[in-house]
Amino acid sequence: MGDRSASDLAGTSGVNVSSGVAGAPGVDGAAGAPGTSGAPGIAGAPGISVRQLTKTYGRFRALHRVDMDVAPGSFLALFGPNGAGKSTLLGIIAGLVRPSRGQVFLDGEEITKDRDEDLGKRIGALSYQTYLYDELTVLENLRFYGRLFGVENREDRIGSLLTTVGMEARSGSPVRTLSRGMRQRVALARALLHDPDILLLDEPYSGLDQDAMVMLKTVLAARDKTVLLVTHDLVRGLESADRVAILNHGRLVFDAETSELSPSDFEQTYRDHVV
Amino acid sequence: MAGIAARLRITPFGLICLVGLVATLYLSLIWAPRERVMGDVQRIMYFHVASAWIAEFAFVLVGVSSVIYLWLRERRWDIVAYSAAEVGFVFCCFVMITGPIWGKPVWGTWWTWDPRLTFSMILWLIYVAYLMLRVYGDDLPQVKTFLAVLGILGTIDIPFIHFATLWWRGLHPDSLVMTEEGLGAGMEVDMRIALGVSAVVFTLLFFYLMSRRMALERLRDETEALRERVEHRHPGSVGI
Amino acid sequence: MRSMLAQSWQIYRKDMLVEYRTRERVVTMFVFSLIVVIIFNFAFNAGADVLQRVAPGMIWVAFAFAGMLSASRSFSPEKDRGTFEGLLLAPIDRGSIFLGKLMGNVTLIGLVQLAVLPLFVLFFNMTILPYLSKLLVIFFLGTVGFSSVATLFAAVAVNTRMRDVMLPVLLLPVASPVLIALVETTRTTFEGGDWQDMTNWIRLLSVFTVVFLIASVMLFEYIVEE
Amino acid sequence: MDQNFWYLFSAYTLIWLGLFLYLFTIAGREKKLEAEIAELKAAVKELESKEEGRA
Repeated sequence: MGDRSASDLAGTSGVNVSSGVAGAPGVDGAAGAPGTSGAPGIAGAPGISVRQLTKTYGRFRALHRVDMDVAPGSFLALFGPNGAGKSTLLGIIAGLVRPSRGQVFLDGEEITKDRDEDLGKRIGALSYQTYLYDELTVLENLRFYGRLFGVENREDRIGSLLTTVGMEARSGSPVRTLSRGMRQRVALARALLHDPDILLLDEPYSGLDQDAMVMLKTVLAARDKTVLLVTHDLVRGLESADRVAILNHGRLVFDAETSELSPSDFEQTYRDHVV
Repeated sequence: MAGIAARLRITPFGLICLVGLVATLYLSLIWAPRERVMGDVQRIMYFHVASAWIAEFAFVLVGVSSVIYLWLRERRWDIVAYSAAEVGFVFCCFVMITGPIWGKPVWGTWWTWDPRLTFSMILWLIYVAYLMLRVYGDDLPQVKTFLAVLGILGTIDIPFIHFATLWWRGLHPDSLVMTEEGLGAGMEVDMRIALGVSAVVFTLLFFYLMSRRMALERLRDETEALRERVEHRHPGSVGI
Repeated sequence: MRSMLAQSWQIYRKDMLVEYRTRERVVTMFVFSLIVVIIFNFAFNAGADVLQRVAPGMIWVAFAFAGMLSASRSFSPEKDRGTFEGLLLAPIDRGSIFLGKLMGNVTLIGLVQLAVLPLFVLFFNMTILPYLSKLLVIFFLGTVGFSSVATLFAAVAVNTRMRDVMLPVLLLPVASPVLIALVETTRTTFEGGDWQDMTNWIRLLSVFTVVFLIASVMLFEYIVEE
Repeated sequence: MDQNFWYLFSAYTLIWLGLFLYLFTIAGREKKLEAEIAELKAAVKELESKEEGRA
């Protein structure tokens, strides 16, 4: 697998070109700058374009020249073995990790140059980490994050989200006393609190009980957000996503529409690409 | 001599420094006049003060290159900072060694909390912190940023340490203090010339050692890049 | 600037609420400073005059270590439980995270000082009331200056393997001018000195505090991003 | 020769010794790295020729 693979894939698979996000990118970032408008019809959710993204940690290369486009309002599932660079990619998009080289664009605007404070308003993150404070109650946690994220009509928003995730009865309980599944539900409410138009999900299923899983699916089914999902769970990832990509050793080695794939063969496809 | 030079891989620039060092040796040990009060021991000054100058200068260089590194994020500025810190640390050690050796016959004791010695000791501790963070933070992705921050704060700190140590002792005039004025005022012209030459030669020497140290760091980068290439073709051996 | 203060206030409030629930930092800091003062008392088993001379140094050693404890604990639980990432994701100036943490540290150290100083006066048989206003200014300036550096380096040290060792190694040399200034001004105050007797030191303390506060707020952003 | 001579002597000797010791370690580290680089370069070459053979 040579250096060309990633850009070749993005170019030849021809996905999502219609969305106003440029398809085949140039090798250098400037030439490959994507289009500037979001797709019409999808309420405000931005497209994400990744160009030649590289991140090295000392001698370890977490990402190597990754090119990727996620159309506005679409759902991309990202697979790959441990250490493939999935979480690093999410971290860069979320503004937590500074890339060594390359760029990320949201609706054609580069977000990797200088940290834009407002980026946080557009991104909701849910991972196996709940980001909740054990000592505080559910309500206190959500209020704190609500203030930090500048959520308007905070109390109403928190109340309706707690109902959605079925936690209104426990809103006064300290997070410490909640089960893992309950915490993950609160974490889901926390991630949606500021109504982000991009959702970054890093192994969100871990610890979610059956009910919460259904809730997460309902949220995702609304299709008003651009979603990036990182998971080891091939079946679950495949059934909800529009597109799948596989990262291996920091390179994008596979990228296709879900409709082009047969779920039964995908496990074999995955094995072929990560070995 | 030539054999040693070859073994140590001393370049022409290095040889110039070596010649300069020998000249300094002559100037400070033989040519410069004998100090009246302290006697021959005072000749330690020519190397001691020159080392102290380099130790301070090197840390300012660490600070400046750290600022540039945070700004441009180019590895070469991190290399400059690292090399300056290591070489500066060596000179700071010289200061810490020769200080007490000079102090013993003059003050009758190895160590007094004289402002210059105290200053050097705090600077030495900051160098130690910097190098410790280099070594023990090696596995951290952000260690270069941390080091740059430490380098900048350390450099900003230098004037504060200077005044703090100076005034601290100033409140206790009973101890034998060797002030800047005392040193400079009592110095004859020949002494000043010897000290000036010594400072220039040490500066040259510092840059020579810096260049060697930087080349070494670049070699290390090259090794790691190659190792990465070799291992990348055996994907199994790469891991976080 | 105003929004930055408002954001740091949110973080400060959250930290104080957590601390109010657990009280783990204040209690450990208080016990720790108390033990240091008592142990020093044993170590200098000497007459009252000697004790009074070493007292300022003693008390600042105790508070410096309590301060390191506070600074270190203001980051380590967030880091270990993954909540720090939650703060970094927020649409706020990251300097305000630093300011919030700093305000928390100054508050907690201040509380411990308020609790320990009376005991200290009691143990060492010193008079403090006539100097109270001066001590207040000195303690506040010094605690803010020391905590700025401590908070910044705690954010660095919390990432390293040897975080407990790394913090004092990084912090104490850089903070030594503040510590020297604090010991000297405290001593001068206890000896009945006036402001004029310590103009230089107060100036050093103020300039250090302002310079390192600004530098720390600016540099914090670099420290927290990977 | 008063006793002070030995202070002077040891100060200068220590500096010279330290300087050469430092140079010595640098040269040593350099040599080690150069050997490693040569080794790695050979490994890269070998891998490349293998790959060409496959293609």
